[in-house]
Amino acid sequence: PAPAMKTVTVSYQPTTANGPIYIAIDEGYFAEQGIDVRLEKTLTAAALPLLINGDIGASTGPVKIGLINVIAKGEHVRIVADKGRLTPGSCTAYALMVRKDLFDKGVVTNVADLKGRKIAQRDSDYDLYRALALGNLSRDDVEIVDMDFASVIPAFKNGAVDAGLVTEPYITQAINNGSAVVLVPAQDFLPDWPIPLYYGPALLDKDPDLGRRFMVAYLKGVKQYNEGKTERNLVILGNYTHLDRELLNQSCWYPIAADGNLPREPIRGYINWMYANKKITQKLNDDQLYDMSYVTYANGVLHNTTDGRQQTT
Amino acid sequence: MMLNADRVYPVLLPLVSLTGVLLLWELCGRLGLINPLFFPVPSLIFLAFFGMLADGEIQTNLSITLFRVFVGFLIGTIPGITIGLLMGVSEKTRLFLDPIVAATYPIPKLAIFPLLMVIFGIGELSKIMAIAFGCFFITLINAMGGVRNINKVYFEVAKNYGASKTQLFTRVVLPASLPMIFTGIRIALGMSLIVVVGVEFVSANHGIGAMIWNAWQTFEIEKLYVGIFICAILGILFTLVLKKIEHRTIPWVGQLAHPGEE
Amino acid sequence: MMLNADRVYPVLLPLVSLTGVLLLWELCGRLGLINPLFFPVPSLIFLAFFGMLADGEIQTNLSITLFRVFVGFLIGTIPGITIGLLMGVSEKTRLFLDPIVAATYPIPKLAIFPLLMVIFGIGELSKIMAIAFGCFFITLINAMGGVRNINKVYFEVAKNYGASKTQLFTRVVLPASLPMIFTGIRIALGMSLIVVVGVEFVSANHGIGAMIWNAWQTFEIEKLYVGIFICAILGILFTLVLKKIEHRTIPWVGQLAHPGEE
Amino acid sequence: MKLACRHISKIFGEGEKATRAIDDISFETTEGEFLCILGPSGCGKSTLLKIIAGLLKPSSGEVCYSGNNHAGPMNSMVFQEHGVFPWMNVMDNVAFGLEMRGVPRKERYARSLDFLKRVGLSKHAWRNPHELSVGMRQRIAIARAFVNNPEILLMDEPFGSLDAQTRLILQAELLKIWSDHKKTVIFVTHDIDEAILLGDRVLVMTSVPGRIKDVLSVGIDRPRDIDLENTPEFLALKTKIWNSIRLEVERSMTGDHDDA
Amino acid sequence: MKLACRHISKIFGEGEKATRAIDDISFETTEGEFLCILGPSGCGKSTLLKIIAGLLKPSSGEVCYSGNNHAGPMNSMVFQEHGVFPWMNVMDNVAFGLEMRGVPRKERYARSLDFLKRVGLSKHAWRNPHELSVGMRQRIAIARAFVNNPEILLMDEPFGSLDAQTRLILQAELLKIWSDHKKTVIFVTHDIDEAILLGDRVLVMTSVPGRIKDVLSVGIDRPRDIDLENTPEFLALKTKIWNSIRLEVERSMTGDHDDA
Ligand SMILES: Nc1ncnc2c1ncn2[C@@H]1O[C@H](COP(=O)(O)OP(=O)(O)OP(=O)(O)O)[C@@H](O)[C@H]1O
Ligand SMILES: Nc1ncnc2c1ncn2[C@@H]1O[C@H](COP(=O)(O)OP(=O)(O)OP(=O)(O)O)[C@@H](O)[C@H]1O
Ligand SMILES: [Mg+2]
Ligand SMILES: [Mg+2]
Repeated sequence: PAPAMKTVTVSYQPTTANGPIYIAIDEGYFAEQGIDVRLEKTLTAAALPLLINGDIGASTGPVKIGLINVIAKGEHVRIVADKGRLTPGSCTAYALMVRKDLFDKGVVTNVADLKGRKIAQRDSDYDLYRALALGNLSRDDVEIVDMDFASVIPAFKNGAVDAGLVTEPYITQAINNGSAVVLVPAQDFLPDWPIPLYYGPALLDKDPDLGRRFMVAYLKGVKQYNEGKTERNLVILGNYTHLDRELLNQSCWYPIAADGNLPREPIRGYINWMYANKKITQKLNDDQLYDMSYVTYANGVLHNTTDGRQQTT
Repeated sequence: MMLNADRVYPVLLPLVSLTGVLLLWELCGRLGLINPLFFPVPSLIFLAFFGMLADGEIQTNLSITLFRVFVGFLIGTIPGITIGLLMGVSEKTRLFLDPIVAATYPIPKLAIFPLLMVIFGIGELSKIMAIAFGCFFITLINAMGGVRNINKVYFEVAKNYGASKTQLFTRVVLPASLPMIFTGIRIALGMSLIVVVGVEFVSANHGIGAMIWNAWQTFEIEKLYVGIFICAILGILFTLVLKKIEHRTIPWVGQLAHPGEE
Repeated sequence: MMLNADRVYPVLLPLVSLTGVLLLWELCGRLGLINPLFFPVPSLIFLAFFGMLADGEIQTNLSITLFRVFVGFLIGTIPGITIGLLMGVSEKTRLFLDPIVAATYPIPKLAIFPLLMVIFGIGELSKIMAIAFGCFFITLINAMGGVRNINKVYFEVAKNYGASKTQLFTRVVLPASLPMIFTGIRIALGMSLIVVVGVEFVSANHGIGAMIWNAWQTFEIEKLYVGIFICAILGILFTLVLKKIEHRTIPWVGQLAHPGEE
Repeated sequence: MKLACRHISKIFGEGEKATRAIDDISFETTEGEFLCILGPSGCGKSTLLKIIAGLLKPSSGEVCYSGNNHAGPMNSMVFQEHGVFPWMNVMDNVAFGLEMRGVPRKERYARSLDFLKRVGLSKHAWRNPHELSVGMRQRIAIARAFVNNPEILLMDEPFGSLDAQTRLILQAELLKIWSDHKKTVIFVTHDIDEAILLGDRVLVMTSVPGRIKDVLSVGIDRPRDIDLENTPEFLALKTKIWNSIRLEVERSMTGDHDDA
Repeated sequence: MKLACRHISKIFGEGEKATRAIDDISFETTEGEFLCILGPSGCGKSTLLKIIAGLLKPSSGEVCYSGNNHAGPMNSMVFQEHGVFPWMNVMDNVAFGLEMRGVPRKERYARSLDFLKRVGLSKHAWRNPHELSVGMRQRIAIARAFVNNPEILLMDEPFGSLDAQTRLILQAELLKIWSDHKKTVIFVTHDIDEAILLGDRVLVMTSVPGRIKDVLSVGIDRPRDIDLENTPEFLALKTKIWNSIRLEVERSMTGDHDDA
């Protein structure tokens, strides 16, 4: 029996990183599950309060200190699935970039050369720490300039910064307009770093069943997303990111685990680092961070209904 | 000749200044004096503009933005003017409320936008309220200043002829403050555009601000400038309409506008 | 008794209203009427405040922010007032410049902040200029409105007594517009706080805005409110200082302030 | 309606800057009296009138009324600064008092038009005050007070900006209204002839701080004619008032020379 | 300094709302003449004066000067609205004209103080105008014009808010300044006595649109005394002017009754 339609609001930024969700919407996977997904573009900072408050059910984005603090305070927010990962050997969706002229002249060709240079970043202490470690540098060896991503390219162009942590689509833009090159891709200094999917109390507490159905649809989206830059996928991602075909084709799509499971080691390392640096006062254990019951359920359902899906399409 | 100039200048000078700026810009671009990567010439921007117009991209985004602006403007301006006038008239109200206004006005709405979303929910309301707050304080402070400028004798006349508080408000305080209220409205109208684009920039799928955000994402600099041009054009239109209304509403001030040039 | 009230109210009422708001908030928090996760009670905020004060975190950030505010405010306000008055006095200047003002004012600085960085570099200047723009337009529009409100007869007197353009400006137009200029300055001061925090929020290592941003990132909600409280306190202080200056500078307007309450 | 001022003083400002404007002024009017007030420029006439109207609080002393109305009677003031609202047309300015009392528009326009005719402005009923001359604005203020039909009329140099002939016509109107409705009128003027022509009594004030210097009964029968001005009793009174004020003016102007 | 107005007309507004304020006014002054202008309220006296001062452009006609200065002579106007700046203290208001001409502060204060004494305000030199009475503000405006020592003095009802005695003193001051420096004075007043006492000639205007109705030479020897007012020649002139204006006022007031 078809369940009544329920709305789940998902906070997001209109980037390629949320491909599975776009696909699951446009292909009707959510509708199959009786879910009407509303996408809400929000500041990363706003997503967490809205998640806690139950205004939104699910959210995405890298694990940050705020999440740790909120969970430590006892709020019911959990990582429930993988939604992209910096896989070694894969394409580059996040990188430490350096100005092209510096690179071409051989002034900066590896991380160690960054000593004393200006590096643009925004709330990426750990990322920077890991990147600089490749050249045996620490924060104090460089000059850090806080800057939002959109400003990085203008800053490269007029020589205001020498290097910076950059994500897609700005990586492709910077390469295309010749302002910067990739010095180290992020998968080299943050191997297997996950960008997960979170649930808040609206799903975890109020309607876990809705959460389970959401996960089924999501994983179907992941499956199609993992088919790569197919015509259909390009069209769908284009609808949501407003990026043109060419840029979409060039840019990196994060690989996502088909079963939604994600490695825990990188975040453990991050938590240890934060604890050591007194940025948090409490180490969370895995149970406080993850709730993998949803992907477990969805994987079970999906194996059972593979035939069913073929019938419906 | 004088009369001629009086008729011609109000149309001619604005045209000259606006086209002058655009031409200068175009020229600098063509001569390679400015970096086309960040400052494309106006002709290219207009080209992009018409392309986006043909797509219907502008129309949808503009209508969403305008809806937010008008609703937010009204929600902010009407209480802003009312409370501002009340604070101007009654010293006790002013002493009581002014510290609260002084304390809440400079709180940046952007920095507490997540809280606004918690209070007003996601969706339109939180965006509209951010605009409303922007307009509220500006019109309030200007309306309060307007009352302070009213010649004391008008209050004395009103009191002497037995005006009730409401009558004092509607027949004396409000009309007498209109010149400054209009100035406040002009600033608030611009502010509502600034705020709406700022809010859409950080959290909206549609609207001129979201359009600009997308342009940054894709680094389609012409599209970015189309967004900026739309703000500029709206600014000009709003100002023109406001001038017309002003001209009708406060003729006694208009006549003081051209000192020594008659 | 009347005299007593006149002396006591100006101190009492603001205190009552401010502490009243804080107490009400504390009470609602203690009674569990508001979510402490998003709206912590004032006592906790003050606790966090003193903690940050002891760390020196507030002092460094505040001094950086205040520096930006004052420089940006001055850079924006002085030309804003001057050009606004000139536009008020000379119809031709107004016709020429007003469209440009109307077009550039509503362009959201936040959305073009990357461009400001291209023009003014990434250091302090781009942040200061964003503040300056915010103040510039507000004071300009209010100063222009101030001139329009000047009684025609003052211009006639000035002309009749052979005032040069400069003299007309410094001895008549400027002082006569002061009431509205002060209103503009009040709005601009608040705006400069809003803009500086906004700018620091999106791109700065230090300053109150960066402090607020960090608080959001770590979700230390008390720290966030400390940032907001600092804005509020600055707003109150700025307003107080401005009132004092106003009181000295434009006594003839002050006396019109308490209609019918003497 | 009778009115009594008891020991009224007014000090403006505080501390060093304090100025005593009027000092211990006491007088009573009789029922329906026409009282004129004369005094040198800056002696506190306007201040006194505003205190009587309840627009200024005296620093000490009080204003009392006795009549059928205990809540303080309705008074209408013609302000020295006119106080014509620039945002209303002439008609609405004149009808202002009636509007405040809730008289329906049609009626208040009809009644106002009547008075606009009497002050010679009916042609300008729908114009805006800023398009009129100073004297025309003063007449708006006069019509506004007349049409309001108050129990007490307070007039602060109401005819100061009018030519002699218009002034005569309006004086006649004022006297007609006064005698028809037996109002109390307190009338500040600079013109001694006017004070004698109009007043039952003339109150002469000293230079600042204003005290009562003289109260003179006019005692000339009404209706009084302009030709009266050449009668001996008129001239005697005029000379008396003249000298009384001259002393005050001289005192203040000379005092001025000395102090400076 | 001689001054000539040639066919001056002024129309305010445009189209339907156009009002003709003055119509085809022509006259000439002789060297150092004292010309008084009388006319019903709203007839265009202030408009005419502002045109002469160069503050309003006439709709047609021109104002010509002949004298040693070809660029148009310096004139100082006493405005009917006073135009005292509230943001300057009394002293700076009076010294305004001198300041504009670059007279050093010390000198201009000394000269202004002299005139402040003459108008009886030296005690108030450092006060702010909003603390003064209407008549005191008017005296500031008068002192400001006097101290400026212009070639032409234009006075728009300068004594309108002053009591009779103060007015007399200032009339005497004015005559002294006029005869000492042989200035041209154009003096708008509502007071026929004043016009005859002061003027060489009296120009009577019709009601609006203002035209020249009569130009009368006073022809009474100077110095003229206030006792003059009872001489037959004075009375004859007064009656003549009186009737001339009365007709105009009646015409406009009656016209009003008819039109409305
Ligand atoms: N700005 C204006 N717009 C339209 N009409 C005007 C304007 N200024 C003056 N008028 C008209 O011009 C006429 C003459 O005005 P003016 O002020 O010169 O009169 P006046 O003789 O000085 O009167 P008063 O004795 O009352 O001062 C009046 O009828 C008035 O309505
Ligand atoms: N707001 C004020 N602050 C200080 N002093 C004031 C104020 N208002 C009036 N005065 C003083 O009070 C005195 C009386 O003023 P008022 O206006 O009553 O005089 P007046 O008799 O009406 O004069 P006039 O005939 O010139 O109108 C004046 O000396 C004036 O300086
Ligand atoms: Mg007075
Ligand atoms: Mg006049």
